Amino acid sequence: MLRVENLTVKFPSRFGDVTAVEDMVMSIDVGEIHGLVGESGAGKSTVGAAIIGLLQKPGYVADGDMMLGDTDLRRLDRFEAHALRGKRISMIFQDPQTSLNPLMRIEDQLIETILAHEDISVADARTRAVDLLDEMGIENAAARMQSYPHQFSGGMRQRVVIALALCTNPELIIADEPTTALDVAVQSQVLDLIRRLADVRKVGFMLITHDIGVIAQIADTVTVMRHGKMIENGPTAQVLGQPKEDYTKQLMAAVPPLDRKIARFKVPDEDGIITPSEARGNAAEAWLMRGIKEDPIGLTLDQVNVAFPGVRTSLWKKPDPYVALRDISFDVKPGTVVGIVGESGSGKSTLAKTLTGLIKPVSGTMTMGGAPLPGGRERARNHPSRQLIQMVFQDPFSSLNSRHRIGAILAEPLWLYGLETDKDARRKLCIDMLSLVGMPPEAIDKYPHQFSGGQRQRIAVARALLARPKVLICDEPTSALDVSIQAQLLNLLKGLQAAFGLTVVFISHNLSVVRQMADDVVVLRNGKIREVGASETVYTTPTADYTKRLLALTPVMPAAWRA
Amino acid sequence: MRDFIKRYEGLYLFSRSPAVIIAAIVGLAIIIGAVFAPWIAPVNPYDLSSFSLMDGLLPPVWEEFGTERFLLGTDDQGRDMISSILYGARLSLIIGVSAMIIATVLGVGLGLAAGYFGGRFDAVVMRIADIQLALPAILTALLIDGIARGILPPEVQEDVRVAVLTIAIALSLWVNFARTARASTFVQMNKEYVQAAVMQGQHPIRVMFVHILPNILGPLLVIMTVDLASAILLEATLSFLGIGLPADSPSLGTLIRIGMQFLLSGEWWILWIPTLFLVALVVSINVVGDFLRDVFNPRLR
Amino acid sequence: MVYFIAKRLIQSVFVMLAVAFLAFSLFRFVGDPITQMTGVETSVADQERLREDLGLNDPFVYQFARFTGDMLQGDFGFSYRTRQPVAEMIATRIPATLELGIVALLISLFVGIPAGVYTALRPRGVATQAILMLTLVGVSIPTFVIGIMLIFFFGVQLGWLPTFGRGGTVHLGGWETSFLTVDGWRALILPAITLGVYQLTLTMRLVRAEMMEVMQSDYIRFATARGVPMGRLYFKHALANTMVPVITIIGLQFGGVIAFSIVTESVFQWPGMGLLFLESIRFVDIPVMGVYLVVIAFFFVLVNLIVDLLYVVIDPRLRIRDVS
Amino acid sequence: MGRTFGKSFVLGGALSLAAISVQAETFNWASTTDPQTMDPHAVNSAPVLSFLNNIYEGLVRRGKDMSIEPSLATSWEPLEGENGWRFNLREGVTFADGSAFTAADVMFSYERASNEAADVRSWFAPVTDVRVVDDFTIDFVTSAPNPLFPSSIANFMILDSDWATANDAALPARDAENFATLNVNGTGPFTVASRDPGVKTVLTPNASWWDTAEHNVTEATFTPIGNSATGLAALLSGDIDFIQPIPLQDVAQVESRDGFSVLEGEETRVIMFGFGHEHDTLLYSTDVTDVNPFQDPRVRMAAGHALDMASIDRVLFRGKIETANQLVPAGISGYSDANENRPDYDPERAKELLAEAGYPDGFTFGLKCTNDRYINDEALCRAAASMFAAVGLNAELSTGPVRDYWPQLREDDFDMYLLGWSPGTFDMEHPIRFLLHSQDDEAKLGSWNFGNYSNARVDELLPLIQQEIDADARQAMIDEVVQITQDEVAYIPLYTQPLIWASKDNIDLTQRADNFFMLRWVTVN
Repeated sequence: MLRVENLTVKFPSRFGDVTAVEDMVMSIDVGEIHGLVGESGAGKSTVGAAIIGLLQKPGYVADGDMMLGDTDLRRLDRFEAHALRGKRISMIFQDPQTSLNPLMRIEDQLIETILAHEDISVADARTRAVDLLDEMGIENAAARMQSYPHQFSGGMRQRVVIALALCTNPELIIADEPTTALDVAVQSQVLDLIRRLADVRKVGFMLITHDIGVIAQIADTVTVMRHGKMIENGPTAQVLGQPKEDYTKQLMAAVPPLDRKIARFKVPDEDGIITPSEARGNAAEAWLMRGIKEDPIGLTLDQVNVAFPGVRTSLWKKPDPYVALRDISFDVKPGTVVGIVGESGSGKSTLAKTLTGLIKPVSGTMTMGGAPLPGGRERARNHPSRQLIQMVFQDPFSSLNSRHRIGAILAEPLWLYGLETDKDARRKLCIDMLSLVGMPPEAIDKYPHQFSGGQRQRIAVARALLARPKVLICDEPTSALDVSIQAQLLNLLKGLQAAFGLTVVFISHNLSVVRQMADDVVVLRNGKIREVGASETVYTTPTADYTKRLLALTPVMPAAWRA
Repeated sequence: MRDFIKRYEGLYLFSRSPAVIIAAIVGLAIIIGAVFAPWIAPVNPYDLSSFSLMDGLLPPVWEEFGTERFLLGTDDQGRDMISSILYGARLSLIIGVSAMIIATVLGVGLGLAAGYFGGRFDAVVMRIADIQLALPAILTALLIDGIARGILPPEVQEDVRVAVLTIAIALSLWVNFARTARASTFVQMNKEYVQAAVMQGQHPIRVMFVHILPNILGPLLVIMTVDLASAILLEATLSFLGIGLPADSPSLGTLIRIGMQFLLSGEWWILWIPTLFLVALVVSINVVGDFLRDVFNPRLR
Repeated sequence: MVYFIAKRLIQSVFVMLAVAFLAFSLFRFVGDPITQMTGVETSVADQERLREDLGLNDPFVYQFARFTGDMLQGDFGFSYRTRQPVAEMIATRIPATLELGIVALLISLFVGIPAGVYTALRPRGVATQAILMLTLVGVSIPTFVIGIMLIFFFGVQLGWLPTFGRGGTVHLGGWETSFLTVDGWRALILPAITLGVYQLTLTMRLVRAEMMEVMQSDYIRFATARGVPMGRLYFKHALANTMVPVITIIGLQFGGVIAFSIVTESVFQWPGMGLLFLESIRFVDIPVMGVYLVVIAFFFVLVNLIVDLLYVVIDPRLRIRDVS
Repeated sequence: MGRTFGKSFVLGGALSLAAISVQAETFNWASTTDPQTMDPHAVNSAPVLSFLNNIYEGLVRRGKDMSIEPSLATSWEPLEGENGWRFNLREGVTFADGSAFTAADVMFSYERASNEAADVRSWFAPVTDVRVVDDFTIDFVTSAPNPLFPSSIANFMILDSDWATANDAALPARDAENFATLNVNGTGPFTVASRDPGVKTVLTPNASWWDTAEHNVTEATFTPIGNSATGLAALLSGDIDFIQPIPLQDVAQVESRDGFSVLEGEETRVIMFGFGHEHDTLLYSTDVTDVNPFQDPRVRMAAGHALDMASIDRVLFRGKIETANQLVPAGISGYSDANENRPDYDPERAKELLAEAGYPDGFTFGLKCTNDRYINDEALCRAAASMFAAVGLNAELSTGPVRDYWPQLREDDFDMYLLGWSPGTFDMEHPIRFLLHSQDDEAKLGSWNFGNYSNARVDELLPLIQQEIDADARQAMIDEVVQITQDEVAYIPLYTQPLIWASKDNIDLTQRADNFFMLRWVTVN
């Protein structure tokens, strides 16, 4: 149905044209789900945008053919193209939170779309809309349809989005990371829905995602992309099962498995990442040893509760607080890694902030190595824990001050905690630390924006280590990274943890990743602990149903495919 | 990546927008002329002995009766227009720039703190801002001016005129900065690099000024240019309302006010040449401001 | 939402009081009203007695208490210059200023918003660049110069429009309006334009900026991907979403418009509050000045209250609680 | 039915024709300030008195040439045997509301105007007693012989006692308003049809006016227009028929357009520089701080010689001013023809004088000026300052609005200052009383003699002048005063302020030297 031949998309820039997609070839049949997989910057989304004709200015299709049935998409003028959108091709965006007009009722948005393409009465349009929402699994759609987007939960919203994309019965739907913003539970529901639509309604899907698990689960055929080029394509089982290309193999190797813990990922040296040079690495290593190796330190949380003031709605009565964490109690044994898993809103990050003293618990006690650990503002700026507990954040793009040089960022903890008073010594130490995390020494004089996400995350780790911490808190350190980069970072963290006997609290929504890191696991949901235990037991014989469900729903690849 | 590109992209875009280039040149020319007025200007218009009533109302050189001695003619005092304008532009800029700077320091300081500490402090600052907003620019200026007249002994009033105007204008501008700084600070507060700094136990002052401030400069810079323009205009307006600078040390605004008397009398140059300069100055500042806005907000391109 | 409004109200009162205080402190300083109230031949002794009569010799705090106290009871005092009750003087002037301000505002909206949308949708068009440049020049010329230029072009040279005043007005109850007579409208045009230019530019640029932002947003791209007709896309979807910030600024500015009408009114001899205020300054008519400031503050507060209500109307997220 | 309709229609037609034949002569005029009250006794300021002179009348009034002529009093003569005047009142005069005018009203008005609440009470300072002789005769008794008294009360306007008391306006409004601040009931040629303070005031002829009307105005509308450019625009666009005043520099423009004409005249106001005679040191000097050079007549004279009035006239005033040599212009009664010479422009002489006085290279001092009180006042001072500078008198010029000018002068906060003076009584005695006699608060003398110029002989002469009946003897004394003050350069008289009005060609009106605009002399052609 859709045939794309040597499609080439270019973006003019002041450095001349940048080729975003080159000689792309693919085809999608009726009712086929075609996965388009690749790491960030691979040009997946650009392909989708080119097909539906929504390339961001000033990008343009430089070459190639795009045929939808017998319509040549490149020959259409502005108006024909617009008329075709929705009618025959439609699109689903990543974030359901932002893809609906917040000021319009769902009903209006649906009806408006239907009427835009079909000459039927409003009443008919409404009935169709209702049926559609039913089909999407929204109870008493007729009533719910009157609501505004903000009145739906994320999953529901994505269903509405899909309904909107479907309401005009398009032949092809381009789904750009449709489940990335969703929790596993919702994700699997949405994936099922897509599968069903493909089978029942015979809609063709182009499923753009970076998550190989998702592809493996529902894609019939798959195209692997890198740097705007097609690496290989074909039936999913064949491409992912017996990959021909090295890149595909590496990709598969980097995917963390859910069902077992692997010591080290097999990853190629990413460009820019150097293997720690003995001299330098050791220097920093020795410096760290002096501070850390002896007596690692543990954490204990006892009956910790965290609540935020709710939104005030009356002059008189105080709003009921919103409880973020309820009766949290667990131990982090010295020198071990505790993984904390949970869906969004489970309170993972709140927990991290509480430990680091950004948030004050309303009740409960925290201790570090037996000594009480005050929370929030009560923790003095010069409290020892300020130094001993360091954190690695989720977003590598915002965790480093983009206006400061790497050198300044790294040196900050050194002088702040008076660990190294001499300026030159600080600089040298920073350079060594960089090489320890696998970064070249030149990096020290550059600005964060000159590095990739993975590199920044390494720098963030270096910054944390330079405080000579005993406890390292990692809040979703890899969730913004591509799998291969994620693999590298996980390797790094494992290495450092082993080397310096760091106590690590590793927070992630991704069970597979946590399994690779954690000795013990804490499963959070809605601010409550559902299950605690050694990760082996929790992963193999979960007791809480919630844990069971999570494990069941996480998309996995057939064991057979593993390289 | 983002602001690295931006820096060079700024230059790149600049090189490709003739309007901005022209504006920049014109603006710079006037500013330089103003700054070096004492060396450039033919005579010093503040020195009463330097001009004579005899030369009064001479037209620009290209008109009939115009002389090379006064290229742009003279006013009713026999004062050389070029000199008056250069010195006038100088005063206008001094007032505009210093008002803008005061407003920036005050507004950004309060805004940052409000955004950083939030809570009560924030509430208080914002209420003060409300009050300020409820007293629009002109009224604030009139108020300050009135108070100054009242509390200062007459003999010093002339000398502090500039200061009074500056403060009055600054007060009417700071809210802009405060609100923007506050809003951007709120955004930055959720950025992880700020949390990291706080978590490490760095001093609030350091977090505010070393970490946050550099990251919110963009929008502030835009406001600075826009407000510089409006400060200069406001000064002109106040002069029109008769609470500007005295006529013997005229700003551009005062010159225009004086010129208004000659609107119909045929001595057009006394009104229109200073007006032309003022407009040229303000337009070029605004154009540059616009340009910066686009640079700092790529989405507007 | 009730709470929302209630909170705003409380803040408003607070603002009003603060302004009243500022207004009053102004009283103390602007100059000596007595010399303005009396003729050349009046003896110093008589002046002193008058000063005593007016209570100008009382201590500051006492005077302020009296001022606010009276004001709260609706007694705004008497003008030093005309001896009239200030409340009445201001009241008769309010319609002129309000009508001027509102028309100026409407002009700025009805020209500014479409212009903003257009320039946002055709960012590189020649017309866009022209409009942007023109408006930029517009805001760079001092208001009073614009006013005089308009007067002399349309009033004197062409003789199309009156040069000053409100022209024909009609009394509706206590409200004197220009809206009901042709003369009234003709007299209104020039001042309204003069006053509106700045506002217009502001609105246009704001709408433009917001529009461009919104056009990048996911829901617009999604709507485009669904083939929602362009017209609806631009106005129903995009424009609606730009309105929240736009009305905020307009709200904040309206106070400014009212105040800036001082200049316009003095140029067009427009019998509004601004003109009264200027006269009062000239004659050090302290009570009038003070009340004027308070009234301005009141309008500011009022407009912003209205703006808050508009939010609620426009944005369902404020109207209906999240029930997911 | 049809018929009657027809008839009435015809009738209506006839009426409308008639209406057209007696054309309504509406007249719109503008001036810079609105009369702040309609109460003739509440405020003693030119805008108010000028305006109210169209509505109220005094016992005497001034003619087109400023001469005193009978008004509500048909005649007046000095009292026998005591000091004062008897006024014989005009009979058959009624106020606008129809009530008759009698001596009781004059008595009432006198009490009202001389009350503490009135701003005009100073007019009656010399009055010790007022007696109603009969309904149409009233005596004003004065402390001393007072030849000028009749002319000094030309602006003392008569209210209807019943009307005022009935509307409890028995006293002028001080802090709160009263009925008389907005409403009128005069005997004059016009009465107020509607008034919107600060916006517009509509006058209509008083049908029952006793005098024969020269004007043909059936409705006159007054609008204050503060901004001179706007005012001129209003005239040129035909929105108004007449405006007073217009800026000097616009005269050419107005004359150049056909359909408009300019009336130029001399006001009685003399603009002058005054000195801080009584200061022992200069307040604003940077170099001479131990003495006050202006106490030396030679220095004051030098200042006089430094001023090039010809250039000032040509450039600043477009040749429209008459230089002044004494504190009143020629033509005012008591003007001293014997002393018509003023210090001529002679920079060299000025430098010599300064050298003689011991300031060969001059000194700095402070010069105070208004910027919104007199025509071109600010420009004048800047010009003067640069001329002073040319001879070494370096003026530290500071200009400001009149609102805080008088207080500064009262606090003696000046070295030299600008002042304009218009003799309220149109007699030389007026400036002598206010400007030349040394300050004396009890006797309310020299109250505007800010620099406190003091000369025993002048002080001695003033009462004599006030009381002297014989014209020649009186003039002799005045001449002496002028002589003295000129020699001592008590002030530097500069020029008499020009009066410049503009109107449409089809308007005939009379410009009076006191800058009062009298509707009763307006004819619209």
